[in-house]
Formats: sequence, C-alpha cells, structure tokens
Amino acid sequence: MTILLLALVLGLAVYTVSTKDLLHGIIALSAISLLSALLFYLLDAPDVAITEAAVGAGVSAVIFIGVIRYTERRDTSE
Amino acid sequence: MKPGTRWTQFWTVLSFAALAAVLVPVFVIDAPWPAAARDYVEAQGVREIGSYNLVSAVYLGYRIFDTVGEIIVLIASVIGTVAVFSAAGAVLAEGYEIDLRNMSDREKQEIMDDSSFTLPGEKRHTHALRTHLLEVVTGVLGPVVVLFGFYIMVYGHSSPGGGFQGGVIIASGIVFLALGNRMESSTMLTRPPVLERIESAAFLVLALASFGGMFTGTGFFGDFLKEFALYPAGFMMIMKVSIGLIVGAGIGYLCIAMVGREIT
Amino acid sequence: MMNPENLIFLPVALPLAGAAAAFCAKAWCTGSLAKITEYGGALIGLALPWAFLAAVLPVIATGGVVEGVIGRWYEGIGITFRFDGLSWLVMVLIYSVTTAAWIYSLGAGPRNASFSAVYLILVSALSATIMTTDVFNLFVCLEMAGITSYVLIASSGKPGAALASFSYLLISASSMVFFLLGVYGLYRLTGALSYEGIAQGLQSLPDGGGTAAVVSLALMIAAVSVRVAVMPVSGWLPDAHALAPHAVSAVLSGVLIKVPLFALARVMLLMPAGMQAGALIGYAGAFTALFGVILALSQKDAKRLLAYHSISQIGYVVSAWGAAVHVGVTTPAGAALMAASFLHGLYHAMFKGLLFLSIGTTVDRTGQRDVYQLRGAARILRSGGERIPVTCICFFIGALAISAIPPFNGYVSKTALSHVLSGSFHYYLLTAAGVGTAASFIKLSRIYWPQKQGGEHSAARGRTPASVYISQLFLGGLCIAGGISASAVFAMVVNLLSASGAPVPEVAFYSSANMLKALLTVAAGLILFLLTATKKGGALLTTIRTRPRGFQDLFISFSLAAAVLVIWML
Amino acid sequence: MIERILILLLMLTGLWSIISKRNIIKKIFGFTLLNNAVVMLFVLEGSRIGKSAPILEEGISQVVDPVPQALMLTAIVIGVCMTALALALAFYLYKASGSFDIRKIREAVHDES
Repeated sequence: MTILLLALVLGLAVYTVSTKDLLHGIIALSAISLLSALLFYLLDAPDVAITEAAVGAGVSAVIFIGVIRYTERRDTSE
Repeated sequence: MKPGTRWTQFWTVLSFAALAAVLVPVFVIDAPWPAAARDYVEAQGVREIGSYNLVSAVYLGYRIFDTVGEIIVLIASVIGTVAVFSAAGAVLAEGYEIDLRNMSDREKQEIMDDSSFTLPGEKRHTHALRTHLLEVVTGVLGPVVVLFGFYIMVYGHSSPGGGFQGGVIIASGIVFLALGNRMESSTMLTRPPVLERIESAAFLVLALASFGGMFTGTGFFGDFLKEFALYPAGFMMIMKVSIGLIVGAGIGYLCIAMVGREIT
Repeated sequence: MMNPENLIFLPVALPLAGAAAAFCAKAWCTGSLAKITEYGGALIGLALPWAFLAAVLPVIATGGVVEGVIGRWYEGIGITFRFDGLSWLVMVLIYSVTTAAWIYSLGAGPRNASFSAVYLILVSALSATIMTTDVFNLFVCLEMAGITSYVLIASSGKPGAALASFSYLLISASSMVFFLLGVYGLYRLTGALSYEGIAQGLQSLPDGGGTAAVVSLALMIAAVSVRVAVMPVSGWLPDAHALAPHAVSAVLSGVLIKVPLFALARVMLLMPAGMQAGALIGYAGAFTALFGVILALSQKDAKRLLAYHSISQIGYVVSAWGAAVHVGVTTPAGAALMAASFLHGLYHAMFKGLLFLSIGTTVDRTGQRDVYQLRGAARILRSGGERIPVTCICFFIGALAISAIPPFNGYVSKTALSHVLSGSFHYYLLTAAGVGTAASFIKLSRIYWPQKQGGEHSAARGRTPASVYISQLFLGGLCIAGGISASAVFAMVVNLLSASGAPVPEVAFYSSANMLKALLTVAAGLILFLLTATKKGGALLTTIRTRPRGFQDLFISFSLAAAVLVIWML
Repeated sequence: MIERILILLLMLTGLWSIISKRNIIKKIFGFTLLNNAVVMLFVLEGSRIGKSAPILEEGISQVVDPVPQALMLTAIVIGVCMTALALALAFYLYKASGSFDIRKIREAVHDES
C-alpha cells in the first residue's frame, strides 16, 4: 500500500516538474500533499497527516494560486 | 546554442549524479530503529506533560523551543511576505475598507472582478467562480469552522491536533468569513489590522510565558503551572492557545492578502 | 531567577520579548507611544543582554560551563543549551555589531517597527544558534536566522535585492533540507539529537556508524558552509550583502556568516571524520581568502567591493578554524588556532561593520556607488552638516584595520593568525591575500580624495542624523581599543576558549619584524594597485568582473562540494 | 527498501527541478518536493517500531516513535514558510521584470553591473 502511494506521488512529482501549465503543477502538488497525508495516516502519524493536509493542500495551494493569478500561468521558458 | 551551454549541462548532470550517489548510504541504513526516546516518552509522557497524545507531549513539552522557533519563522515569514507583496504593488485586502454606498454599479463590478478567483487564461466570465452560492455558504460556514479550529486547538492533548493544526483551521475559517462577507457587512475578524493585533498580542504572551518558569524553578519555557495544577497540562494549554492564535491570525492574514485585490 | 541555569537563556529570551514588544508597538500603538514601545523593546533586546554578559563573565572566565535543558525536561529528548567561553565570546561579537547597526538604522533607515521586530528575532536566533547543542534545534535556529535575513535583505525594496534574497533563500533553504537529511541519518543511527547523545551513540556502534554517519555529517557541514560562504558555495553573498540596507549589510557581513561557523565547530567534534573535514575546509578557506580578494579588487561598486572582502576575510577565519578543528580544539595548538580564528572573526565584524556603515553613509549622501566615478566624498559629506569629518575618519580607521596597519585591530588579529599558521600552506595564501586587501582599499579610499573638476554629484538634502555618527564612533572606538589592548585580549580569548587553561602563546604583536611585514604588505599592495591602474590591468579586472554568473552555479557548486566532502572524509 | 528508493527518487526529482528548470515557480515546486521527501522519509522510518499511533488510550502500548513525528511537524511548517516568502519574492520579481524566467529576470535586474 505504501509502495503504491509513493509510486503515485513520484508520478505526480514528475508531472509537476515537467508540465507546461503551472496551475496543473499546483494541483498536482496539492494532490501529492493529500496522498502523503493519507500515507502518514497509514503510517500511524495522524498529527503529521492533519498538518500536511492543512498546510500542503490548503495554505500552500492558496498562496501558489494567489501568485499565479496575478502573473502568468504558462511556463514560457525553454 | 551558445558555446557555454553544453559545458554547463555537463556540470549540471555531473554534480547531480555526484550528489545522488552520495545520498544513497543515508537511505539504505538498515540498523534497527533506536527505541530509547520512544520508551521514555511512553513511560513518562503522560505523567510529566499531562498529554495522552505523545506527539503533542514532545511537540509542546519536551521540545517546546523547536515549536517556538517554528512559530517565529512563521511570524517573520508573514511580516516579510506581506511587506514584499505590498512593495510589489498589490495593495492588500483593500476591499474590506471600501464604502460601497457611494459607488456606481460599474465600480462595484470592477471590485467584484478584481477580487474574483479567476486565473489568467480562464475562458469563463470573470467572476464565474465567485458565485452567490459561494458567498452564502462560506459566510455561514465561517464561524463554524472557526469554532472547530478552537476545538482542535484545545483538545490536542488527548487526540490528534494541537495549536498549529487548530490555528490553520481557524485561518481557513477566517478566509471563509472574508469570502462570505466581504461586500455587505464586514466582520472584524477579517480586517488585517485586527488580525495583526491578535497575532502580536499572542506573540507577546508566548514570549512572556517563557519567563514564567525562571521564577518557579522549572527554567526557560518551563511548566510554571506545575505546582498549581489548575488543569492538567495547564502550561501546554497556554502554549497551544497562543500558538493557535498566532498561526490562525498570521496565516489568515497571509491568505486574505493573497485573495485581496491588486492596485498597480 | 539568579540561578545560572536560568540566566543562560536570557540572551535568547530578552531579544524575543523585545521583538514581541516591537511587533505589538506596530499593531496596537500609534504616535509617540508606538515609538516608546518599540525603543523599549530594542532596549530590552539589545541593552539588557550586555548586563547579562558582564554578570556571567566571572563564572565563565574561571572555566565554568553552564548547561541547561529547556524546561528542565529529560535531557535525552529535551533541548540542551550550553554556555561556555565560546558562547560568551560569540555573543560579544553578536551584540556589539547588532547594537551599533540598530542605532545606525534609527538614523538611516529602514525605520519602522516591523524592521525592529524582525531584527530582534534575528538577534535572538543567532544567540540560540551558538548555544544550542542539539542538531534539530540547530536546524530550527539556522532557519530562524535565515528567514529573518531574507526578509531584511529584501526590505531595501530594490529589484536586485529581491533577486539576491530569492537566490539566497532557495540555495540556503534547499541546503537546509540536506541538513535535515543529515539529522535523519544521525537520529536513525543513534536515537539521539543532542551532541552528547549522538557522540555516545556512535561510539557504541560497531563501526562508529560507518558510511552513513559520515555522509550525514558531511551533508550537515556542507549545508552550514553555504551560510558561512566558503568559496565554492559563496555565490549568493555579494549581491545579498551589496544590495541590503546598510545597517543590515553590516550585520550580515559582520555576524551572520560567522555564528554558524562557530556553532559548526561543536558539531564537527562529534566524530573523527569531522576532524578530517576540518583540514579540507581549512584549505578551502585559504583559497577563499585569495580568490575573494582578487574578485574584490576587480569590483567597481563600492558596497560590492566590501561584500567580496567579506568572502575573503571569512576565508582567513575559516582557514585557521579548519586547522584548529583538524588538530583538535582542546590541544594547546588547536586552542591557539581557534583563538586567532575567533579574534579575526570578532575584529572583522567590528571593522567590516564600520566600513559598511561609513561607505553606506557616503553613498547615500553622494548618490554614487561607482568607485571610478566618485571623488571628493569628504567635501560632499561636509555639505551635509558634518563639521568634523567623522564618516571619513571612521572609513580610514576601518580601511587601515582591514589592511592590517598597526595599531588598529586588524593588524593584531592578522598577526595572531600568521603567528599560529606560520610555515603552513595557508600562511602563504593569506599573505598574498593581504597584499590584495591593501591594494583594493587604496582603490576604495580614492573616493575621499579631493575632486579635480567641478562636482556633478547630486548630493542628498538635509542633515545626517546623529545616530549615524554615534554608531560609527562606537565601532571605530572598538577598532582602536582592540588594537591597543592586543596582548590582553588575545590572552583572554585563549583562556576562555581552552577552558582547561592551555598556555597562551607568546605573540609579539608590536615587534619590529611584524611591523616591517605590515609595511611591506602595504608597499606590495601599492605596487599591485598601480599595476591594476594601468590599461592592461584595468582590462583584466573588467574581464574578471563581468564573467558570467548563473543561478545554477550555486547548486552545482553545492552538490559538488558535498560530494567532495564525503569522499574526503571517507 | 523499495519505499526508501522511491523517496530518494522523489527527492532527486525535486533537486532536478531546482537545478535545471529556468522558471522560478518550478524551482519553488522543486523545493516543496524536496522538503516533502525528507518528511516522508522521517515518518516512514519512524513507524518501523511499534504498532499504533502515539496516542495513549486504554490498552494501547508499543506505540510508534513520537519524536520524529514532532520534528516533522516543525519541518513542514518551516518548509511552507520558506515557500510563502519565496513566492512573494517571485511575485515581486515578476512585477519588476515581466517574466518568471531566471535569465530574463537576471538581465532585467542586473543591468547595472
């Protein structure tokens, strides 16, 4: 189970890094946080799970989106 | 392609591979996990700290200074982030102070558009994500979420949760209130000056509480309420509530700053 | 309250309370009440610790070491702080420069309560960094010091400062993640976080922890080296120090790059491989001293020139420090090396702080940062209401000190360094670097030379505030006092550092041979300066200055430095 | 073992993003991934001993080690604070230079030296 979750996280991480649309990257990042929160819950760490879900999927996603919406969404470099 | 580019790529790959190779030994340690700390906390944690949640016992008891350091990082980060944002021309959270009565419909509409959740490149109408439904629901849910945050904050000693987690939930409640009530009736809680006051007062309480133990013989950040035993984990409660208020007000401020409108 | 075990936390607790007061002043008070609260907070945070330092000196001077666990919990889990001679000395360094720079900021900005709050948090974090003996708490303290410094650098409001702050943030936050990985490795092996527990745990392991322990330690050392700005990983420093507000530059150059270094000394003694690493870092430091000064000589921006000198001077400190760790800090030779290293760190903090403040005042007043353009700065300063040329005099005190001219403090510490390092490989590199230092300060001091043609600089209006002069005079006085009382200070530093009472090496500070060497260095520096003033030399300097620098280089050099460190330690 | 290799790969993904991507938002993504990977490693290994979550109730013993979990709470928060400040600076740099590309930013900001 943990292997499956981690493989999923890794796949999402590669997507986050390689996507051209920054918003998709942010959503994938939030999904990584949620999956890792689930992972932490399975690993008997409920406190870390709550924090990761609240911080990773909530606060940091809000801040990322807050920046993206005033700037640009495409990764135009390269 | 410039002549230096390929050389840079070579160095990039080389250094990356070198660091990757170096990291491997740390990841493959197979020694048994040392249990000394676990055994001590399991045996003594409840008696010494008064918390059934052993993570809280470590987080808010034995290693309280790490937690305080983290909260200080948060405070500095909020101050810095808000300062940088306002320097960049995003005047934050202006919407709450605007008197709507003297405005024309078009100006109101502009403010609505500016404060919507639209993203660049979005094809829909500008404030499609900011529906009336959203306002009503978040406005009603806001106080409930804040209350739930307090619950998580206060009951962290016997169940998962604690000051920080509760604080984040309070912050999301504050953001809900801000989203729900921003145009018609503004809540005190969503005004940046009020949030800043809460944050600074809680920080002052935290800093002063650190001195308490020095007078009662339990040392810096020591449990100075130990002898009075007003409530199990009384000192931990002070820490939790002040941390929760700092986090709630700070992160709430940060998020409101992010959804505030921009004036350039 | 007067229990020493409580007292040692005061340098952390007092600035924290001061920061809280300053933050409250911003949020709750208006008008003069806000000012009173803010200054009260600064008084608590910056002045009261001096009383503490004076009070504990008798205990520390007799070899006393006070250890305290925060909250008096079980020391196997709780955080232990250790107050010994090293902590006392580094705190003197911290508070002397931060006090002066805060006074300077009152006059020259940034002048608001948020700045004071963040600044006091920085002071508190630095005090905690030097006292903590817990790897995870060291991580937290370094992050506290880090985030406040990013905020303070960005507070100057220039786009360049934002980029510098961003680069610094990303490289140092990423390297701190590797530090955390090192913490993981050590906790995984020993189950302890305090230095003492880790050292015991590693000894009880069959092979002393093996490769994994060495890699963990190497990652931690590499991460802290980024903060210290030893050469391969120093690329973030020039921009950050040049573009920050002047008061912040003084603190960054004077204090922030040295405190992690001395805190690292405690970590490196955890295992024998750490002493091995000391040798490598010592060599890196010696090369840093030389290359830093070459780069400094090629700069044309006055503050950037000073920033490269910070890299160069930290190279001096690191070379002796690395050698001290290599031979063992408790041995007599190691104690002398460490004392010379610390003495140079302390004196560098004073004269570099002074230089940043005086150059900062000058460039603010004249509106010109280019060393090749600015001339006649003394006259422009006089037009700003400066009857006695305080800024000019203070600049020359600092410049003479950094070029190691007697009787200023830089001469003392560099003499001590060459005495303890004499004959080694480092010595020659450092001597060469000394020549470059003299040359580059001859170059920089030209800005005060009288102007030939009519002035076209747009001088700023208004009078220079008094606090600017007070802070400069304070640091200038310390520079002279440190130079005059050379032997006494050196003996005191050795005593405080060795704790067991190692013999103080006899350094003849004002012997004719040493004075002659200083004079020869300056003469060689003058020749070097004249060489660089020729057409060919100028072209060479321009080539060095405009060499391409990239963001990637920071990470590439960090990765390679970590890898090389691991290979060396194995 | 496979878990730890996956976490190492996750860490390397983040590092690669920081080193080689030119978009500064991508670099911040990389930092977030890097931080997450270390947190996962700590918690994963910390749950090796013990059988249940570290909340003592009736009849519960042999809990997992609470210390790494408490440490990771701190690390997560510090990571998000760094991310927030980095994003604010990225926003500022975008306003100053009109791009997220690190080279364009450097050109726009550093024309004086």
